[in-house]
Amino acid sequence: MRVIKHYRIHLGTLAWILHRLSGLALIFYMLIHLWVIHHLIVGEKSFDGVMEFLSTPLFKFLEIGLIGVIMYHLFNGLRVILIDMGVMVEKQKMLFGFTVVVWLAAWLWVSTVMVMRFGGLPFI
Amino acid sequence: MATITFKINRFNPDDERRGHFMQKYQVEAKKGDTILDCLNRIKWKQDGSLTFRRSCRSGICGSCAMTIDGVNNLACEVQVMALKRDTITVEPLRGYTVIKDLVVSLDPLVKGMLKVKPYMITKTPPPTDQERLQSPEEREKLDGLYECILCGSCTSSCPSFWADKEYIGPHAFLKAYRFVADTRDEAPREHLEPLDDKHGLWRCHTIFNCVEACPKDLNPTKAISELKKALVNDKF
Amino acid sequence: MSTIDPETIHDVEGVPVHSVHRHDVIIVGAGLAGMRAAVEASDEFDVAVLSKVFPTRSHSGGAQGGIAASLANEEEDHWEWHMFDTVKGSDYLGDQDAIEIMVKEAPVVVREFEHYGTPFSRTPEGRIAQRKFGGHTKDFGRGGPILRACYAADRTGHALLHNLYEVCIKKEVRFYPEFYALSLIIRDNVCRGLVAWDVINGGVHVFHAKAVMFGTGGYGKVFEITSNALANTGDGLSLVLRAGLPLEDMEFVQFHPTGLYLQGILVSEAARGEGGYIINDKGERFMERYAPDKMELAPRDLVSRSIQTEINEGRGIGGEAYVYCDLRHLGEDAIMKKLPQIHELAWKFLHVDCTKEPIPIQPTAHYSMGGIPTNKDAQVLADGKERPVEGFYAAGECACVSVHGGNRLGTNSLLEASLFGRRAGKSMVRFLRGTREFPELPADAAKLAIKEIERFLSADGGERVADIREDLQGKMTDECGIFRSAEKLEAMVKDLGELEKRFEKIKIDDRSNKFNSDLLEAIELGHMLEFSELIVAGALKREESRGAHSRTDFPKRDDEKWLKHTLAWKKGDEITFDYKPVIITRFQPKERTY
Amino acid sequence: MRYKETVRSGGALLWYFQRVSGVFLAVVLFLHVYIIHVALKDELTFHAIADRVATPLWKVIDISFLVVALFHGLYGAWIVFDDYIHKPWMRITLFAALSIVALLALILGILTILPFQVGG
Repeated sequence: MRVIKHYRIHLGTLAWILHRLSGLALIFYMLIHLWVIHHLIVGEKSFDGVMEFLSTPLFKFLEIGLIGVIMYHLFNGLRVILIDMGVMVEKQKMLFGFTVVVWLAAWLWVSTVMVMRFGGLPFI
Repeated sequence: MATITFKINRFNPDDERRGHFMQKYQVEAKKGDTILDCLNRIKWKQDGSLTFRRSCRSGICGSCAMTIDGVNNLACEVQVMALKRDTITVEPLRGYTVIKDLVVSLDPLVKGMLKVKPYMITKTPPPTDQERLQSPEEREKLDGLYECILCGSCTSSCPSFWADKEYIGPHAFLKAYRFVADTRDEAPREHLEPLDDKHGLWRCHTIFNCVEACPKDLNPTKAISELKKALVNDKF
Repeated sequence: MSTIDPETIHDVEGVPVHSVHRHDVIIVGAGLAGMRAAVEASDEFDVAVLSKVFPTRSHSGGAQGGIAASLANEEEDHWEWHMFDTVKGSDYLGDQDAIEIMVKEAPVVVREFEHYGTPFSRTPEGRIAQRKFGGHTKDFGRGGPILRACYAADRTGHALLHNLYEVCIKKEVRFYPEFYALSLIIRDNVCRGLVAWDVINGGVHVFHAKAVMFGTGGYGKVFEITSNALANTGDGLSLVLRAGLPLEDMEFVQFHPTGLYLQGILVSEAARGEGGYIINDKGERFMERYAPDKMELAPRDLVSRSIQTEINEGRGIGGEAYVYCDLRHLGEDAIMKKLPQIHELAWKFLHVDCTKEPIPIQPTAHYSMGGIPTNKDAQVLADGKERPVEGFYAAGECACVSVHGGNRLGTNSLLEASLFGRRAGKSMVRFLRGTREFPELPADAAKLAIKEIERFLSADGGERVADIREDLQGKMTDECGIFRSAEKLEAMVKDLGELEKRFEKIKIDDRSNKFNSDLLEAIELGHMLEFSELIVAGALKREESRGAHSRTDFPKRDDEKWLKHTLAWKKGDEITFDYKPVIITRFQPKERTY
Repeated sequence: MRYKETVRSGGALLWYFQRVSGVFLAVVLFLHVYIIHVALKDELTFHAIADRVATPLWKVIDISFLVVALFHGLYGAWIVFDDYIHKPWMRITLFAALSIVALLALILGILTILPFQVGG
């Protein structure tokens, strides 16, 4: 028996799905990050070795993506908090648009700074 | 006049083996026709077995809520021409058990509502031969809350409800806040406390589907954020 | 509670024991009358409410403008004034003893609603706000329109209905939503319960009760253009008729002046109460020719006839069958604040923005004054006059007390439904306090109902139910509508005979038990054909024009011959008539001008 | 009485803390990134980091960052699972798994931060 599963994806649904996915992705990142910096206690050589490995262009590229994900989760999270506080509940679409603009602007700015100043350095 | 194809979800409980399937009907629609007018025309002229709920056809009884082109709405309130489509898909409300064709079981709707004590609770007796006083400003707080017609569109559009069938649901939250916000209600906590539940308020992820679906343009999410604030304040 | 011990009950032939339910009180209809009665009786007794739709889908919720009560919150008012207006509005056909009870108790009922939590609009002092409504005046008609209609924006019916549902939940009233009443069990003048069809699952159920109450609503659906819901097929009336009881004043059907063009959906009288104009093709406020004093706020029957006359004489907009209701001069703010629902309806159903354009309207069948004859305690009268049926009650639009007589005033309907619902509740409580035993349930109680269901489920003729219904509605509108004449009505009698013959040969497409709305529509059509005969026959007999009943061949009111209520029975194909006098206490009949 | 009500809570405080911790993380994350990538001029060497982590203030900040981030993340994950996983045994398994991951990550993190001493 087929169950009715169709429903149009509104902006709010999209924001929510992305929030969940970015959140789950960030948990993985956090665990990996912890594993990476735990090399600090293994010793200086070990840590600097890992850092060198992570300085390859591939990781620089991934890092820019990572910043996007973090910032989405951060700004959308702030949007949700605002709504929970009752701010702009009646203008949620406008608030969503606002959030997207801020998110993209911040992402672009940080990425540009990273690329310009340091040629993109790893902090994994 | 235009010929519109309706793709309608059919389900006959006496023929479970066949299950759900989409059936196509052609209807001649003119300007001013609503989806309900077209469904009636199909039922009355083409196929009497097509089953859906309907009553007032003026958007106040809440019978004919269904999923029209992927969005919940009242069939009697949607102008066919306004959709600007040759083919219109009509399905029963998502998330509820389908009884037949476009008719769903409203049990979860009632169950959710019953949880929030959906009636005014007073402790002091009302004045005799007089109404309780309530200023126009106090009364204005109920605007956007008491107009709910219990059509079920909001809860059926909510991903939290799709995931958890015991979720109390936005319609019940709106109802709860209608009493919490009423200056005459003397026990707001009795409406609030049932919301602090595993299947309660905290499952709302501010997705806004309920707001988009509400045919009466009410805003359950706003009520929910007020309720969340009230509950958290209550804990400190 | 609901399912009873098989030991204690006789078997009812053809109905499984688990489908026999026993409650002290069974109420059919979950509108204002039914639920108000349930609220009243449920403190002491086990009450169950049956409804063919989910309770809050009842058509009481469609009422918009208000509920009348001489609260005098906004300006001086007295129940005597309200009484005068109601009597005059009824064209002196209303029973004045009943009207007096209604207008006296009105403030109590309205305040009770407030105490239950109805979100009434408020005056600056915090009291229940009131507005003007057609036919309600100051000082026995000598003053201008009065602020008497208590309202919750323009959703008064909705607010009251949902509020009553909430109170019923609080009082743990048992609901049987989507159960469709099939027949009454009345033997030896004692009502013993009823038989109903479980719409969702299919199956005949027997409800065994000490008291049964009908709040089944009106019969506007026999007309083509109507403000009534699709569910308002007057089922309760023909169930009563089939039980061998009479119906009263069936020929009186109110046409509301302002229905949305073609849809018939109601544009509340509040639109005019707040100052809206009605204008014809020439841009005239033509009501000044028909009711120079009250203008648009004259009673409904008069305004409807005026509009219909304009349309018949070719002054409809562009010659079409509609005129305009113009709100634009009220200003956007006032419209959005006081009449938001009218704005919404006009927009959603006609795509008209009433802040910028006038709304196309035409008269629409709205309210049935006639119905089941009851006394002031809502007891159904076996002979239509005095002798009550033991344990059988009715209130609301399905009943005829008669407080509306030949024409109902706006906002008196919500009042009548809730007030006589409340009285029915109280009177059932009195009755039940003295009654310990359930009346005996006959073994063949469900026989007729089962036969009816079987007949329709196996119907395989060639006629579509919807075709017959459409013809009935069209003909009733043309031949038994706002303007009637012997010629038209006689044609209608013939048409009805033909429609009934066609009804013998119907087919239905859906043969399943579960949620079979095809079956229900067939049963409903049977009811409609049955009581339509009484409307037409009563209208043909009544050779005068009174209230909503307007005969072009007898344009004057005739108090000599017709100041009396029609009672009609149906035995086989025969319709028998009887009449009973109108009760006149305070106000002697006068000419009715506005 | 109040105590009892708090215990009965169906998630009000957890929900609230998820918001507060979110804001906290936003602030600390900014600090974290600023210090490491701007103030330290991205000389991400062992010594640079070791010097910073050795000060007690940074120890407190980093450990609270760790604790709050783990809570926020793993409770967030639990909210997601809570929506879709209804079989009791799967819920218990997932909850246990999340708890173990949280505990291990916490130990690993604290072990990473704690050993550094000023001048060490």
